[in-house]
Amino acid sequence: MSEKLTLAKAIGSGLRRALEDDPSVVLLGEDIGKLGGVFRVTDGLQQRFGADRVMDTPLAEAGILGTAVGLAFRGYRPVCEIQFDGFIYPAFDQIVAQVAKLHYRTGGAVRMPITIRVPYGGGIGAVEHHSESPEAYFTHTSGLRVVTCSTPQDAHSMIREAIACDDPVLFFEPKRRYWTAGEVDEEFVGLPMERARVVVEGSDVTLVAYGPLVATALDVAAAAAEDGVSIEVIDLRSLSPVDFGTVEESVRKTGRLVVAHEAQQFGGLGAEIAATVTERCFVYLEAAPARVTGFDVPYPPAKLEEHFLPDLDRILDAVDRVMGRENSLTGWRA
Amino acid sequence: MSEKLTLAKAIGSGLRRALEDDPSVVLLGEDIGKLGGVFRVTDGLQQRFGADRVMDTPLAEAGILGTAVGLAFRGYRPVCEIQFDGFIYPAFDQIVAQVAKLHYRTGGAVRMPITIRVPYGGGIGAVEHHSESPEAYFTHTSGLRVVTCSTPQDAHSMIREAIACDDPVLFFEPKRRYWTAGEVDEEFVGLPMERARVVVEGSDVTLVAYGPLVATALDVAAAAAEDGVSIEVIDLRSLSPVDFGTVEESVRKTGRLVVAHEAQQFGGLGAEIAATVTERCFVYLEAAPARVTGFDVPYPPAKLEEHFLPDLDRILDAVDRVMGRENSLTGWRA
Amino acid sequence: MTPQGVRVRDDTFDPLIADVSPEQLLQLHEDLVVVRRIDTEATALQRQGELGLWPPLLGQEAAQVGSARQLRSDDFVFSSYRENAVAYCRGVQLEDLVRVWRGTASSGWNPFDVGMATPAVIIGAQTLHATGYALGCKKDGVDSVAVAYFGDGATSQGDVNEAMVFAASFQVPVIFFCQNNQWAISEPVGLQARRPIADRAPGFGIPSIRVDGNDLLAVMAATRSAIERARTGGGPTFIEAVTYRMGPHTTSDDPSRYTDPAVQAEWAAKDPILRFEAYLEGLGFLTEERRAAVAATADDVARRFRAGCLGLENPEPLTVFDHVYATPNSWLDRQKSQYASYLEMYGE
Amino acid sequence: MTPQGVRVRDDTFDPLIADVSPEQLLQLHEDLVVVRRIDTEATALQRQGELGLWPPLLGQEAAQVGSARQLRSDDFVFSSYRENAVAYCRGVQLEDLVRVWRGTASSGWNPFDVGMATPAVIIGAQTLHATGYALGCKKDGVDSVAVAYFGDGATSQGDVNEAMVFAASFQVPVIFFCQNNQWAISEPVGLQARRPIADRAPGFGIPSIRVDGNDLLAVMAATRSAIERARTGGGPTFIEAVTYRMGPHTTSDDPSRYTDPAVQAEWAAKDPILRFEAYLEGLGFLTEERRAAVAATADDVARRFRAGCLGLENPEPLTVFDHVYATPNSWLDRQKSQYASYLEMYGE
Ligand SMILES: Cc1ncc(C[n+]2csc(CCOP(=O)(O)OP(=O)(O)O)c2C)c(N)n1
Ligand SMILES: Cc1ncc(C[n+]2csc(CCOP(=O)(O)OP(=O)(O)O)c2C)c(N)n1
Ligand SMILES: [Mg+2]
Ligand SMILES: [Mg+2]
Repeated sequence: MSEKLTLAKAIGSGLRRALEDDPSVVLLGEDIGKLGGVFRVTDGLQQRFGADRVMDTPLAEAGILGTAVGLAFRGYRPVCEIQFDGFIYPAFDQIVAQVAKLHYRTGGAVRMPITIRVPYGGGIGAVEHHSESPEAYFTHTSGLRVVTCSTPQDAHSMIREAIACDDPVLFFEPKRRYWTAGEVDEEFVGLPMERARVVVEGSDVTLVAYGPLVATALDVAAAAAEDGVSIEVIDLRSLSPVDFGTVEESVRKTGRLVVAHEAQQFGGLGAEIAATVTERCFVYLEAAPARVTGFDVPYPPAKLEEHFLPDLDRILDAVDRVMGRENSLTGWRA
Repeated sequence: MSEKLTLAKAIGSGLRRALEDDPSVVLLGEDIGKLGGVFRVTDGLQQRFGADRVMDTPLAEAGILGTAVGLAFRGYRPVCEIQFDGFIYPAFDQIVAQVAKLHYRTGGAVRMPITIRVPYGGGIGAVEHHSESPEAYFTHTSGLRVVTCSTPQDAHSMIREAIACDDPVLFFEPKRRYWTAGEVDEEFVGLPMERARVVVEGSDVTLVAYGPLVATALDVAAAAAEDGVSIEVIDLRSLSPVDFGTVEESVRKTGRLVVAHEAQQFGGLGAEIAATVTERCFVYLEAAPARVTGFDVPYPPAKLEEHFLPDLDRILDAVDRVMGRENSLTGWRA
Repeated sequence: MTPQGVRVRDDTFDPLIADVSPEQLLQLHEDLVVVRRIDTEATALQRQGELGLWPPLLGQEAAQVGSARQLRSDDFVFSSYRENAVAYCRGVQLEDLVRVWRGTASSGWNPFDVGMATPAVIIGAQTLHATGYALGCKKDGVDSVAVAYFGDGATSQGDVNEAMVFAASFQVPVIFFCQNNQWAISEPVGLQARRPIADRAPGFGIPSIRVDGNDLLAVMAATRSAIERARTGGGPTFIEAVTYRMGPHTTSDDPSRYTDPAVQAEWAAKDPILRFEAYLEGLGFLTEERRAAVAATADDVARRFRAGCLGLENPEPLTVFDHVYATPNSWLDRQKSQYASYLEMYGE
Repeated sequence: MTPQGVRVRDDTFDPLIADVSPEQLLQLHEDLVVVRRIDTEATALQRQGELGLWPPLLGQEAAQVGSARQLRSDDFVFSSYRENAVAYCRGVQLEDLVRVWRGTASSGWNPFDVGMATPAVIIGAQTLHATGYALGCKKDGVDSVAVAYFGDGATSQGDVNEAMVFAASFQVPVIFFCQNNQWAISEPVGLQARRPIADRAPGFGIPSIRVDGNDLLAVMAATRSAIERARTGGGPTFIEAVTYRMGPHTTSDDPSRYTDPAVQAEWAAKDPILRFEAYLEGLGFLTEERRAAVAATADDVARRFRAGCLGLENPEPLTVFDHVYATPNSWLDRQKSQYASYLEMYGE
């Protein structure tokens, strides 16, 4: 029943199932047909389902999303691929002013079951605009759902759930984990898309991560354990809404929170998580929540990305901070 | 020397001064010429400086911003008007991927002294897309500066400072305060654009607001004073960077923070302020910082906007919350 | 048709409207008069503080009625804010025309009830929606068409040009109906385009027609030819209806700042209703009785329109949270529940 | 010029290049050979892991050299990522061509040193920048021109169409130079446009030229005519240079998935360099010695190019914070200082 797949192929198989299960599902994007997408996620799908259901579009992202809106009006469930994170901005107006708002605007009459697939994040040595983490623009936009995944099984299950969802969903694919392999069972019914997952249990610090940094968070937990610190790792999965129930329960237990993401810090999702957890768990907190994020600079050239990206050491340093141990800010003066 | 002006006219006079003082300043926008803009902010400027310096453009926001980038390459200081907040999204790519990044991308060789004027916020009974508060999209974007104003004097001084700044600046104009009148002295040298202002001193609660809600915050302080609560009101002015020095100093004194903005809550600027203040002032906090914001819904139709917008009562309710007094959440169960 | 209401022969377009009967002509005349009356009434309602805003269509009645009346109920319209005559022709209820402008709702009607989407305020965005809808029609193998209405100013937007790219590439049954009313708020069309707007589409591989938008019959003929092409698999068509915005951009606008009275007068002489009436009179169809009956109908519509408008109820506070999502959302549900408790405490 | 290198008479364009001397022709030939050599070397460097990525221009040498060599140093180029031959012609240093692809910097060169902006990766965005720059030239009263380079795929983007709207409206001295290399990654040009791309511009009020992009002299002539118009206040011109991407989209691409070997072979026969060499040989200009000298030059350039590439230094860690703002920024300065303390603690 289950099969070992890379995360990329697990999304591909999820798309295949969605196309099989529902004739109203159509795929739109640049180079998703014959080429199978620049990451080959849609490999073989056009051959199998025809150019009518897996459509190469002209090179224009607003065009792709705007066309998807019209298709949704006509009862379709479009799945749009944005080739790389940094190319989503030309479609920004169609996403935030149209896709996100049409259900509200029409008093619930018109549904926008549009899935927007976005390979995102850095760490692959790419050139500019190919390593961005723009999720906070969309989590701040009412009317959208935003999810991401960190394992092949989630990738498969969640893309299907996203497509089946009657709301628009931004589906962020952690591109540097595309080649991570794992067991995928097409029939497996796991956590609903909106729910966060406690990946490792722990008692000292709650470490919240998502997408590409979940793997890093697991390394952190292992390293900290050797150091006598017990970390509970939460894979957020849904970025909007955030499953605060799960996060709160953990923080009430640990009293300490570290949030990690690749996106820039100022106004990133980490701020919302820290703020909300502080609001709801204030009396339980032993220390201020700490954030480990990309710096507030444009994504840098490849030879500098190791400095931009949160890694094991930087997260451990934040763990030390919330634990009140010596850390890089101990002696630091503003 | 000083003159009583509305906030809108104070911006207009700031634009006039900028055009007078620097021949490289040009104004671009829809209907800014003969019409003087839909809010008449640029009234009379085309007549005075010619259609060459105050240019009506074709109806395309990406076009306006992209053209401004080219003008900046050629040494100009373009000031772009976006007619209403909700019309900035078609220009999003040019703003976040080009304007914000070009200085970084070119290793500092090319400056982008572009000012983007955006009438923003609700409370004027307008139709859809005419009442948005999109500042968080831009404060999360590295490379941009974001400011707003709440008084005619600031409006005048800050627009001039924004135009003179060598970085790109989003200049958010609180449109429902356009008709607020106040003294404006063209020669007055006040706080630098990046600095927040303590508008009212107080000892119990720090209330941070900006743009249209500063006036509301002053009402809150007055009402709370009658109730025996002393509120320190901070007008943030700069939204990126935030003058945390001023905010921290206040919170260290009061131990309590309330942040108010019209923008939606999830991932709004309030989250960043709450998170950063918590990080830096944790031991001083008597209560978790509270946020009073627009709800996480698209901006609603006019007859519902009073419910969407934070007002005196909702902010007072949050003050009660951080003061540990009875408030609307006292009996509430999730 | 000349401004004096004399028909000019046209061998291409005449056959397309040869079947229009006198009754139909009179019905169209009634439409023109009624939509103008609605428009005037709405402006009055705005002046009286009953509407927040209104975008008058004065002068564009023939372009809107002439095109919209050619559509079937299974066709779908994606319009901008000024197409209130189109909405009327699609069967939108009178009070539904003003919900948005009174601020009681973000949408006046259920799009599926009338085959017309909630008007788009973001200029040009709807042209892509029409293209996508038409793509859906093509996939479904039906002969319904999608129509995008937009203005001359909109043609400068990237979205509108991308819509033409997609429509041409996919060869979908969409009609781009541009009302060139000479203005985008205060900007004359010459600022947007140095060539006639209809010249733009052929370069994208889309046939175009430039038609006198104040000539009801010409608009009908042009629309019918485009519909015919779309229904029979011929792909998109672009129509430029040359007309004139005789009123302000909206009730908030002050056109005296930028218009030339002489030009206004010129266009007043080309009023689409007067012209159509002259034509009908020339044919002897438009009697005094008919005129009186139409006027009475228009008055009646205006009365019901006003009453409907004034009768619109304000939405309940908590509905501010409704329909953001089609499925439950934990974050928003909590926010709603907290606001409910707030309203309870403060006694609203 | 035919693919066999035989010149075809053209009364419009011939006079525009009548003054080109044999020495100039030979210099252009050297350019073609050198830029191809750089391109091949870069591909090799990528294969050897020295570059992260490289977008080959194989097949587009004539389009790029033929156009770029007509510009003055006070003109300004806004290009996409594939215009490395243009950059070479503008005087970009060899190692500067690969800083971006090696990942040591976001920009290879200072745009003001060579009159060429940092290439844009967001498809089409640069066409608006060129338009704005040209507007600045017009304001300044100089006769410099701006040139936007972009591909066939880019023509579908809203930005490119808006650039045409603005350029036409403001009548600025910009040249839209589209290299139609038949592909946008795996998508054939027919998906973007059903008509020749050059047909698009006239509808915007912009004269256009469709030129054989593999014919160096034809490209030169077309570019010169556009420059002439721009310098003399005649406004924008659109040039479609019809060429072919003979290699992969980038070194990451696998064109075997979507290209037809027969078509590839057809275009190989139209190789712009072979053709130009045949022409020069027909004139007796291209001797064996000259060929050998050019080959030696190319080898030398390649050697220096490789050495320059390998010699590029990695940036210092803290430079990740530099040049985000032109003026001090309290938030970022603090972040930098904290990271400095972090690096210190962990001994980097
Ligand atoms: C993206 C966007 N930019 C600006 C506006 C503000 N605006 C509203 S109507 C209008 C003019 C539209 O002109 P046109 O397309 O000719 O339509 P008309 O009003 O003449 O019917 C403008 C600039 C908007 N609604 N959307
Ligand atoms: C806005 C945007 N969308 C998508 C991409 C991904 N992408 C890079 S190159 C390319 C094809 C470009 O084709 P064309 O314009 O013909 O130029 P060519 O590569 O042929 O030189 C695409 C889709 C991008 N860089 N920018
Ligand atoms: Mg118009
Ligand atoms: Mg190409």
